[in-house]
Amino acid sequence: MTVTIAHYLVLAAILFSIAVAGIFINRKNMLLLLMCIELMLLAVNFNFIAFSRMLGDTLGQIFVFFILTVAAAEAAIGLAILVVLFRNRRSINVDALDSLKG
Amino acid sequence: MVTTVLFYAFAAILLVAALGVITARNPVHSVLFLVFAFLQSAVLWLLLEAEFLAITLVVVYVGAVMVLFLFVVMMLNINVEELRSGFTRYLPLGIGVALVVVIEIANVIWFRSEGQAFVTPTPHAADYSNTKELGGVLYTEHVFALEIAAMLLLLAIVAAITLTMRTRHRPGLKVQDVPAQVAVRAEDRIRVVKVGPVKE
Amino acid sequence: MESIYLTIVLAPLAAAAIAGLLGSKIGRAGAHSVTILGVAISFALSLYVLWGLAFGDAEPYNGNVYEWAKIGNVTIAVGFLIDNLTALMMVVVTSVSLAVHVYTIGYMHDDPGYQRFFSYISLFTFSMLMLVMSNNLMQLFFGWEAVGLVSYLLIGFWFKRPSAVFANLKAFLVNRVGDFGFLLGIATLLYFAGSLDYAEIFAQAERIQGETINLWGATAVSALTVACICLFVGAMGKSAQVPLHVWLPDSMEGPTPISALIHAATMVTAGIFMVARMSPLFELSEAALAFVIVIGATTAFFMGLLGLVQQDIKRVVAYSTLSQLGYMTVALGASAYAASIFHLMTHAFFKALLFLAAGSVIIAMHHEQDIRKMGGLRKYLPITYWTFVIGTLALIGFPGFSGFFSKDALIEAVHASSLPGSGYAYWCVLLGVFVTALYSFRLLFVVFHGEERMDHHTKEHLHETPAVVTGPLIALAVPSVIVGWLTIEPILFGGFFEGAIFVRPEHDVLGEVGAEFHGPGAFVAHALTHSVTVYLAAAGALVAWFLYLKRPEIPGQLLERAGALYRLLANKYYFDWINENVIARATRAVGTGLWRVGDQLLIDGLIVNGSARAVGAIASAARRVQSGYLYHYAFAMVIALAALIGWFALRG
Amino acid sequence: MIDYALAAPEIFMTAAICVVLIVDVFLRQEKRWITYTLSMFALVGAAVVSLLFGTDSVATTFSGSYVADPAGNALKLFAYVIVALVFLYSRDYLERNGLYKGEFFVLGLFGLLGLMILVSGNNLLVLYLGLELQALSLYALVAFNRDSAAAAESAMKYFVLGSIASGMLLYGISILYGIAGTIELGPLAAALTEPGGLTVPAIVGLAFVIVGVAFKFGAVPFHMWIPDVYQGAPTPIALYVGSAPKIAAFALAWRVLVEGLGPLHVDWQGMLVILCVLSLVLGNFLAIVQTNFKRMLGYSTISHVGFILMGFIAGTENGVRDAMFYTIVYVLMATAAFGMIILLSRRGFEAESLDDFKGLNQRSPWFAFVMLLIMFSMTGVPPLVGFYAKLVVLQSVIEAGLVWLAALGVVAAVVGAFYYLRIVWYMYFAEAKDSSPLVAATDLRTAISVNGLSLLALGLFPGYLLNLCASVLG
Repeated sequence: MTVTIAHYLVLAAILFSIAVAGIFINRKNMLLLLMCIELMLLAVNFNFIAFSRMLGDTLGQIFVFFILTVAAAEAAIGLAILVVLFRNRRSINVDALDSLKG
Repeated sequence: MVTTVLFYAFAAILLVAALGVITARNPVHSVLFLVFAFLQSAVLWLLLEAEFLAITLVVVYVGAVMVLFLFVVMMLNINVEELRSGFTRYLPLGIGVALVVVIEIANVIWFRSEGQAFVTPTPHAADYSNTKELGGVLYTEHVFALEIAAMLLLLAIVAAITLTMRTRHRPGLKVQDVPAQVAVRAEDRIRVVKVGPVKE
Repeated sequence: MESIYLTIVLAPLAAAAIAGLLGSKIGRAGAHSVTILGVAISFALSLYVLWGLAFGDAEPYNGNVYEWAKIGNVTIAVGFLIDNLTALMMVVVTSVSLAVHVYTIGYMHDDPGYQRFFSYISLFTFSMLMLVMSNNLMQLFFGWEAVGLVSYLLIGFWFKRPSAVFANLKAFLVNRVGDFGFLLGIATLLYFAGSLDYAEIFAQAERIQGETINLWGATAVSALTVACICLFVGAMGKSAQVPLHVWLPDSMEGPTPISALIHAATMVTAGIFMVARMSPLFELSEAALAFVIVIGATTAFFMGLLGLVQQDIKRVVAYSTLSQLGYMTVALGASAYAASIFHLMTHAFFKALLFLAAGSVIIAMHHEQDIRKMGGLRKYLPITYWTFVIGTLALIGFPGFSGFFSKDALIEAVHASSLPGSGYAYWCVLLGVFVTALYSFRLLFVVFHGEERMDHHTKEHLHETPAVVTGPLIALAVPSVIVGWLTIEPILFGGFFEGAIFVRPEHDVLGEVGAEFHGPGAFVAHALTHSVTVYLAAAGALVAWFLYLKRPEIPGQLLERAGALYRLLANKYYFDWINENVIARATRAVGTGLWRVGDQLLIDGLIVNGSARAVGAIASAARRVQSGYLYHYAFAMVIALAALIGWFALRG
Repeated sequence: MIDYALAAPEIFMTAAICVVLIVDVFLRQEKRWITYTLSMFALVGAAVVSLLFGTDSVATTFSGSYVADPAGNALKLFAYVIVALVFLYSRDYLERNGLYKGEFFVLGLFGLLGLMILVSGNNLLVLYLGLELQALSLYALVAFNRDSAAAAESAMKYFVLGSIASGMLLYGISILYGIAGTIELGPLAAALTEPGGLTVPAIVGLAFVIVGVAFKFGAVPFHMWIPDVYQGAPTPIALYVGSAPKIAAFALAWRVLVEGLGPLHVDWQGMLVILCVLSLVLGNFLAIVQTNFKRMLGYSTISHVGFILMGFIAGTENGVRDAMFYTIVYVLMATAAFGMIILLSRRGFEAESLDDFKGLNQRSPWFAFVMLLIMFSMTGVPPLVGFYAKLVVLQSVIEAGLVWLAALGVVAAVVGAFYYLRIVWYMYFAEAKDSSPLVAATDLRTAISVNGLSLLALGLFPGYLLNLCASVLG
């Protein structure tokens, strides 16, 4: 049994779901949310690279190249916001983040 | 056959690592699991003949972004005890929803796509250079996107500095005054003193 | 001519803008001068327009002034349709408005919101003119909403009173119900006629009658009937017909000039005007006419009954307004549109007069409105008293007064009608005459005659109100007396509304009445010899005299014999108690029962408060979803995604 | 051959951002007005460039990744005006609250650049990058007041949810790429007309893309960030978040759904109907129970988004035009409404509670009147332009045969009347909590007045704007 593109796609789907699940089973650590987002983008990258291989063109890989760039920028800003939040609240507990609601 | 074994092996490790990310109690462990997941991915990408990206992932991601994560984890020095506990109560719900999404997508990929849709083409020849090909289109076809990416990185720099650089300090503390620094002129720094002849 | 019409509309608007936005700069005198000037210009020009149409050789005008928008092939425009009907309404609106403007100088003298008030009533005049002068449904709707808005603003004018706040909310909500029907009616017409323009819709009326709409499965109903009933639901809201009348009595929380202008003379007649304007449509649907006549008759009689139990001077007049609006509606339903408009006109004058006179009493009594604390005011307020008497006589239909002509012609017309429901309507309006006289004279006697029941302090300061107050009273008293005599012949029987109002020959009840008409003098004589209405009114007045002046001790004796049930009522004051025993118990049960069950329980409780509570319940449930927790937010997104995929990708 | 002239506005804006950024470094706090003026000049300059280089026809460049068309040009010009208004309204407030920093303007211009790229993007990669450029600058802006815990909280929520949404959008894009083999909009539509038996995966991809679009709009159930961000962020930033990005959301939906995924119209119509209904219902009901004006505006946005979606649901040429019209009108109204909050705020005091509008008529009849215009326009009272906007979108769904949706829209508008008119009621019928006169700079007063009156003017002459929308969409 050979490995097809479909295998990679399912792998990416599982990875994506793990990332999504990670976001809402974790109720304490804000940092973990940022990591889950990284994981989610990794799943997307898998999709692109697999399709790129399937179609035999470089477009998908170029896309991944840019996603990596964006993800880095996103991580920088996300961590900066996290630092601001920590300075204001002395905590990065997700459960404590509920002053705005209703 | 070798690739099949490699795929399953690395895919399994990747998933374990990913699960490790979301279940580890200690944030440092989570980051390390994430690094591990990225390394597995890099190998799998090699199997997909995306060599350049595989290397980039290791060099840029693991080398820079993950270090940034680790840096923040260490800097905030969060009490691990406080973050303990909590998620097991919601685990069934999380697994349930994640399973629904996986089943939906997998169902589409396996059964709703007329079987042979997602085929794997023949491998490239040995002299194929992934880097060369990417480089060829990156600066021609996708130059507009590349320029936007440049602006994005500039934005990230500006934003990160805006949000985290503190300018207010305790009185008496020596701080940098950027406008004063950049507006400085030579005469502020150097005083030309006329020195008379030295008496012997 | 177009520029004249535009001036008529825009003069009050400009005045309202100046008084409202620059109020603090131009001061009190500036505010009332500019608004009075604006309305006076409109009034003079309206008279000129009416004169030209009635006596000159001016032709009716129908044209668009500005094309606002075009959607598909439907044009939304600002345009004027000026014919005799419109011109008459314009004169009524501007003349009453002018009188109210002058009167307000006195009534609102000490109020801190002086400029704001003038701005509002001028804005109201503008909106009302837009409504009556429109040549299309969209502009009509705009005017309709605008007058509603100003009414809403004015009912709550004294917003520091919680009751005023409640009243304006109630008015707003009840009118929304009516407006929803109105909008549905407009939409139905737009759908079937493909146009909003009156002329174009009327041209297709016959065809629309043939179209059907399926309601409740297979029951096909004529589209025209549906449209007409929907439009009339709108009229029921605005013209306060049962069961959408509940806001009007409460609207008396607004300042009295507003009660006179908006809630008696003009805005509440917008519904009547609209139905008359739509006569080419209503004429083709007997079902709609029957609906109109039954609603009108119910309002006319039963709302009059409620007037008997009220203790607030303005509320008595308000219930009388409801009853009179019912009369107008009955006439509409009987196809006697001209009689309805005629009554609308005379009523505008004498009801404005009654309200302003009541306001004069309220000023003199230092803003006391409870009639149990009045009495014997005749000698302190002679001008107010005599104008009030004139208004009352006009209201009950004393022979020769304006109300007599309009009401008698109206009752005759209903009598002549053979539409379904007209028999019921005839009895309602006939008995209504007795009730009207009874509550009118009760009010007159209790307020102006008999024992003086006010406290010492008030009594010492009692004196006639200033000229700005009594002036408008006298000005309105004149038309209240003579306008009927002068205009009955041309308006009802002279084909004044020819071309503006359409009546099918088989519905032409006024034609039948007109066959026996030989001048106003003969009309009076005929009524005295051939009709019971005058005697019914006289009987009502006599009963009132007997109970409230001649033998005011009767209630005390009756009280002793009454059971435990009525002792509670005795705690209030004895007027309620007399009403209880003089008017049969059943009547009272119907009267207050209607008020209690219909108004308070059903409409206030269930519809108004009930829907508000339902909204609150849904909202607070939805609020819990917005918990503030990030993982809930993310969870909602993922669930929605899974649902979208599941529903759209996997169901096939 | 790359035709740089077509992308002149973006090139100009990029250069302008760099200039503003560098000049700002040399300025002391008291000279900050230079940054403000320069930013304004950048906007004026961009407008001039857009007008000079604007085309009447559709042309692509950068190997098909950039498209210049009249509609894009019009949206950009409108965005300049809105961002200029945002800067103008904000200056006073920022100065008063110690937030007057060059970064505000730089980040604002970055967001605008993202919007411009998004408007002109012709392939999914450029659209994604434009979206991220704008989103990242917005995240940073929301957290801009570093000493506010609420701002940091809302920024964090916005960031996490936004990243999830963009991750989902990307996942969808990857599937579409895999099926069609292209990411350019035109060829994508062509490929999807005959997806070679991959219709079902295409719909899965579409569902993911819809999440991204709906999040950008703030349609239920992807709306959760809106009220929290509107409430938590400083008012000028809530103003920014609540205005210009709606243009971006419209552009994203228009480019991706209409131009790129047109062949899947039936499916995205169905999905949008669900989002539309939920937005109308939930947005309105939740707005009623709010006491914070900014939060209420957040929910009201959600219900307006329901109306914008109606235009897309119709899917016809007129439908897109109506959605564009509604978007423009809504952005004007939202800008004015937030401007009023800034006008009422003072040093250290945010006039964000509904109570702060009590008795406004006594304090300033003119601004009470302006606010009345804004609220009436949002309610949809004729002859204000908000009424007309509702009318055209309702018309377009009726034409699409969805009469029940139009009826729901009408009911939603009636429910909406409750909370908008409550403000009017407070202004005119309630006792002022503090009766101090309004203190605000003349330019702020003038701009808000013009902004408010424009709603009336556009309402009296709606044909011009509507025809403009129709003609630029071609």
